[in-house]
Amino acid sequence: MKIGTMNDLTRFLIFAVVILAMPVWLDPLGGNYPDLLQKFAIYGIFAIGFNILFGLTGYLSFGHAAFLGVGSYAAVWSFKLFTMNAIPALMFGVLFAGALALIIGFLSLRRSGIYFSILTLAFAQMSYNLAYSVLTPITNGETGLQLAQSDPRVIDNMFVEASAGLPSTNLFGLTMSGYPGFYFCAALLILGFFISMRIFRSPFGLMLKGIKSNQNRMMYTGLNTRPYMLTAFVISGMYAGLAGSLLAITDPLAGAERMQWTASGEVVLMTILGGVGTLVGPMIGAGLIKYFENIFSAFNDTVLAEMFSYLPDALVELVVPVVGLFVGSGWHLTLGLLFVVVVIFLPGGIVEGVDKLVKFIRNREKNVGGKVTPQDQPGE
Amino acid sequence: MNDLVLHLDNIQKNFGGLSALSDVNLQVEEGTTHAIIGPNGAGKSTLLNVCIGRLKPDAGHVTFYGEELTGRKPHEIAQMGVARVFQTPEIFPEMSLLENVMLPAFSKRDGAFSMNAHKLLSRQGDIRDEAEHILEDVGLQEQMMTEAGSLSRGDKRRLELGMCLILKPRLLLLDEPTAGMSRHDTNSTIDLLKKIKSRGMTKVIIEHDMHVVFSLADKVSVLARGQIIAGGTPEEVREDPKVKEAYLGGAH
Amino acid sequence: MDAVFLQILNGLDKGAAYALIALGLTLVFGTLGIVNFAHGALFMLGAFCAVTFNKMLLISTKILDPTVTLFKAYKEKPYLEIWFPDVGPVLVDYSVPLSILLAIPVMLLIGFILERGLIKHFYSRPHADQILVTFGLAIVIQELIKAVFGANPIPQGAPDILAGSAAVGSWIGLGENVVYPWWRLIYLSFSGIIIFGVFAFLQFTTYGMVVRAGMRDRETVGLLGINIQKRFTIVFSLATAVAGLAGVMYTPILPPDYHMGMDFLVLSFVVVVVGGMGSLGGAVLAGFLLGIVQSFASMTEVKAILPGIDQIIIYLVAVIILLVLPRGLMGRAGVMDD
Amino acid sequence: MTNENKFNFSRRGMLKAGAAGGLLAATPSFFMRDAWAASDFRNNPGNASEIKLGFNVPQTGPYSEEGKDELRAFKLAVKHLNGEGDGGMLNTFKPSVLKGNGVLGKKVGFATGDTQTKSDAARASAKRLIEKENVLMISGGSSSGVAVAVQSLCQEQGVVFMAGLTHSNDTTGKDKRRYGFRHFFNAYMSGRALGPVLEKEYGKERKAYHLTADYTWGWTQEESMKATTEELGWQTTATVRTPVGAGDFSQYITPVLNSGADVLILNHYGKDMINSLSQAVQFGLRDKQVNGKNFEIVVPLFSRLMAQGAGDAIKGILGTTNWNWKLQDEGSQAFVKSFGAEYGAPPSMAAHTCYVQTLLYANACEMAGTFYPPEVIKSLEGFKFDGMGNGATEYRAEDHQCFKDVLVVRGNENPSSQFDLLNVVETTPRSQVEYDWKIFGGELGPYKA
Repeated sequence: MKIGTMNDLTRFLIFAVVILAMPVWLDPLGGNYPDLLQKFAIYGIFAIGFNILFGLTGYLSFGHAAFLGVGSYAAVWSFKLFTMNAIPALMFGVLFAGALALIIGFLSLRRSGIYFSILTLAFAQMSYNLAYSVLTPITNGETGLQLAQSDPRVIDNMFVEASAGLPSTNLFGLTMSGYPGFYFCAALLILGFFISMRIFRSPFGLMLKGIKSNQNRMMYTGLNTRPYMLTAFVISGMYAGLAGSLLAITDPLAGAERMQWTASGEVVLMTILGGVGTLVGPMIGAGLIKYFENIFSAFNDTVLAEMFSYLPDALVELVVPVVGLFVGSGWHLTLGLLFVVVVIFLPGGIVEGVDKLVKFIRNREKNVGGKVTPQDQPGE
Repeated sequence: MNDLVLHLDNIQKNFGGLSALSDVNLQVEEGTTHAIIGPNGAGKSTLLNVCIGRLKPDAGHVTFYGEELTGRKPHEIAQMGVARVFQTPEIFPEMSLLENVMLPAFSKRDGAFSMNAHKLLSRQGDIRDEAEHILEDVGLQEQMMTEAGSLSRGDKRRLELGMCLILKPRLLLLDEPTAGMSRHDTNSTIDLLKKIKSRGMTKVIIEHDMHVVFSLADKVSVLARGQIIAGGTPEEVREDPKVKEAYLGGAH
Repeated sequence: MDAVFLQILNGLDKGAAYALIALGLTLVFGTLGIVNFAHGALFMLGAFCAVTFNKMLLISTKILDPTVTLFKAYKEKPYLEIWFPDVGPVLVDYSVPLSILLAIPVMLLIGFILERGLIKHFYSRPHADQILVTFGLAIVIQELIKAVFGANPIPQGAPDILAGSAAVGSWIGLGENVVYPWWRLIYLSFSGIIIFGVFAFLQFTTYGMVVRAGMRDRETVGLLGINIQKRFTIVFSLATAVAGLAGVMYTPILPPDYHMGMDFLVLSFVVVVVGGMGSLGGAVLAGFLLGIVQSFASMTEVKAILPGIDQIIIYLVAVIILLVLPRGLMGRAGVMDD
Repeated sequence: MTNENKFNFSRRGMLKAGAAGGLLAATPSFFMRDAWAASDFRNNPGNASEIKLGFNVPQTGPYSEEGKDELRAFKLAVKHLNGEGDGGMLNTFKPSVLKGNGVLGKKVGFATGDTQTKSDAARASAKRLIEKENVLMISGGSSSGVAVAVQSLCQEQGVVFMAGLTHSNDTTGKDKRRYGFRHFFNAYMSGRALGPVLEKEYGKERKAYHLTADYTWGWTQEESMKATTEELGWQTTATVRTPVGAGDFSQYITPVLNSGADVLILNHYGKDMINSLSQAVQFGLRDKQVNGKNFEIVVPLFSRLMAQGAGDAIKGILGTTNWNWKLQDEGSQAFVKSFGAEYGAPPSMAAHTCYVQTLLYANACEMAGTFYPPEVIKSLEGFKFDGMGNGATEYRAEDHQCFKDVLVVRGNENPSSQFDLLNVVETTPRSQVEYDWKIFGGELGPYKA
């Protein structure tokens, strides 16, 4: 079945099945453990939300990490003040991130292009720098906001007597670490994907695409672009807040570096790597980067030596240091090379690149006679 | 004067020290096709830009059905029912033709902003029918699913016209709708515009091609060096010695 | 008064660094339309030209420390100082300024290779692709440097006579506490010369004129039949060299490590955009402006009123400027604003 | 017991949810991993012949050299525990029940992770070690933020955390945890140890100006230094916070020139310290005379890698360190010997603390006769030992902080080799750096996670 013409329902079902079955198919790839699975789902949500803004309107925000961070802080505060239940934490995370997005978006969207990007970057960096230093009473600075034994947790304390240890986050009693946490994130990811798909397919999505394509025409067609963009910005900020609160739900700590520009840059890279404006691309990009970060960094010489133990010893001594350059402490190098290779060989990101490749091969098969279809000619 | 669609009242527009429009007065009546002709640099496009809110006049007023247009934002003016076909087609090149035409249809139905994210495009049957109908009107229904960016220049212009028509504007502004077209394409465009005219839509058209002007226009105004130097029916204008000097004769 | 004067000097010095990095970035950004996330890495490569040059001069014979038997501990004696006892130590002492001689050809070559081999294929690609490829490139460059030189900063000394401070205060009648490091004064002048040189190049040479025209309207210049491609290669190499030189001269102020480029990257983008896209003058102005503002915001007196203001001042000023002036200080319409 | 209460609570919830959702019911075994009975515990090796330890060190980012050295030490420790090599400190560590045949008869293996010196990344990497590699203990790291973050994770997960390089008072102060142990010294001890030396070298009449990295470690360092110096009779002219990673510190250094202060205390670490120190020297601070005295710079926390980065600027500067390879005691010599033979360079203080922590954990397991964390923790608490390079040392039971002598060092004016960067000026005895654990607050939490 051709990906491009796939029925949306089929696409959604395949997506849901693939996500829920991650523990199964990631097992041989060494990725089947709760934390990484959770991270896949969470950063998938982050990237899918980011794509609603960047992919549809073409507005490149370089400050989305601020919303991720605020989502986390709000969630941890909800644990500290009210209850360890995940639902209020989630709601607070989304709400606060949405409110911040409304403010930042309202100001930043007065500009477009690179000016917009730098405005969002500046807002996020301010949030990060303040969270790291002056706002320490709220954020606990470098260490990150954590739960404490002395937290009030008013709602929980009304029903259950406090235990000696720190309580864990839960969903009405179901502990949110480990696999249940993953399934919770996965369910929200699938929901997030569904909403994103509906937005892509809605008149609203069409308007956003129109903004990316030709703002002049939008204006002279009687459309007010600002509220559309602001809505898209807030929606994607809320996705980021959701992702942030899920980070806190699966692991109740909120660190300031979640708001740093590198974190904003990461989601930009995830989206571009997978394919800007494609539905599943950002998810793939997020998965790849998190996989590299967690799995490739874990290889050390001992592991490598074991992996290559089938080779003769002399060869092992040769191969291990060379491969070692690219894994373990060298995982950044592999990631950098991956970016370059993808962008060269799969322009438009992995999803679009693969799509184009498939089309290209099809066309070549079709056009053995050498006839070129009009679409193949360069457009410009 | 309800039948006065567009009224330009002593419009003045300067760029730096240069005066682009000075004391321009223009009245467009309902149901008519009003052509504005003039040599290059006469200020014709500036005039349209003032009408749609892209430029703000330095002095004077533009009213539309008696309502003030000056100072309004472009999207507000468009919502009031003024649509424009540009000299270089302003379309959505990455979208299919169908989407290009459906998008303005939503603007017409839902207004300048509508939070319609919960609806599905594929369920908007009425809008789609309407869009297909318009595409048929402009002769592009065959290519409905192709990307607009890959169209020929003439077809892009036609598409843009379709995008304006689906807005059912009370006033349609056309900036050289046939520039750069082959004779064949020009003729079919004239036919198309005649068809629209028969529906009673008011139009202001800027045109170089006199063949087009005389086949479409009810009224002609001649703009030269930022001023209206003559006006009237095509025949009157054709005979006007000032026009001959400034434009028809002088230019060649 | 003394304190204010010193902060102005600090601001100018910071500004010089920001402006110099932003200058190369805005050349590539404004002229070629490339969002170059590898620019910081090029700055870092320049710094490592100085490190390499220094290491080359310091190729040494190793005198083992006899008291340490568990592993090889040694003192180094550079061959240069053994073979040329007169000139050798002087060469080593002046290794940072001398390494400019190495940095210029090396950086031009790197610029040439990058442009021909990679960047030129991205002129007509979307910004997203440019970001991905240049970010990837930056990581690769960084990791290669880390593999060769390690992650720890490598100190580079200024020449001995310039290592201390100048008694600026006594020159102009301020207090004796008004001193400023010689090397920072040199950096400031050097930056001025480079900025002036780049402007002169663009203003007075035919290459420069074409480039300026290209910044306005690339298509037209292309239509004139001018080989714009060749000019672009030169612009990119020039930008690379400017970044590299900025890096070389900065080493005595900041011991270079593989990551220093990333630390400057975000800031240089902010500077370029606050200056306004496509405006060299704007970038330089913004660099100095932000440098000075940052210096003053760091003063204890200011921080007492607004705690933490020095943490965010650059971004705060950037936000205000961009909200008040739609295209930054001196930006032109139509360059990267859509 | 209140513990039981909590388990019942979540188990009841699990059953409910399991019955409700078919999807969830399909994978009940996964859930059970999170809960364990008293005899069972997180990553119980059971009958396996090998156990795994998790070494979570910065492999990328600014502290990756430190991380590399930590990893070297860990590998060496594992080797020695398994009876390979020359045994290193296994021969000098007393009282020790380690036999060089692994731990509790099981061979010791290890897995590694990259903290990136970010709390988030460090926790993610620690979770991988716990969830995927099934490690029994986690160690390493080179920043307090990371240590505190990973420590609290380990408490939740029921895995022992043997901190690497972390110097903030918080690690065993307000953020201490039952499952976390720190061998490294802290900011308070640095201050206490420096006090007498500062008095001897610079006298009682001094005015100090603090530049402090604007985050928790910096603040605790500043607080400790301020308390110490003010006790000596010094005045504090100003304490200025500087943003982390500022790079150029000139705007913070020039005010020092006019402040009338005659000592600059740099509460910076890593790259911040390298930059601020070398820039301060460039501004001629060390050549200055103020109030008729030589202007001095003090850097409370030193490491060899920082000394390398700062180059000549470090010469003559006073600071403290946890350990130095030039120490002549038997334990240090044994460690330097095997480390030097293995890697051709002396170990850093980060490497030392990581090596010692690994041996201490192994020994505690042997003593407890089980890997069951509460028992292991109990045998570590209050454990007194010697022969590990710092003289007689004690793991205080109340806050899991090691108490031992602290080294005051000075940047070597005339190094005899590339490793000879610091000279030990004084070994401040343990009694001088001890403090009441209550002053920093915090709570250890329960034995059973």
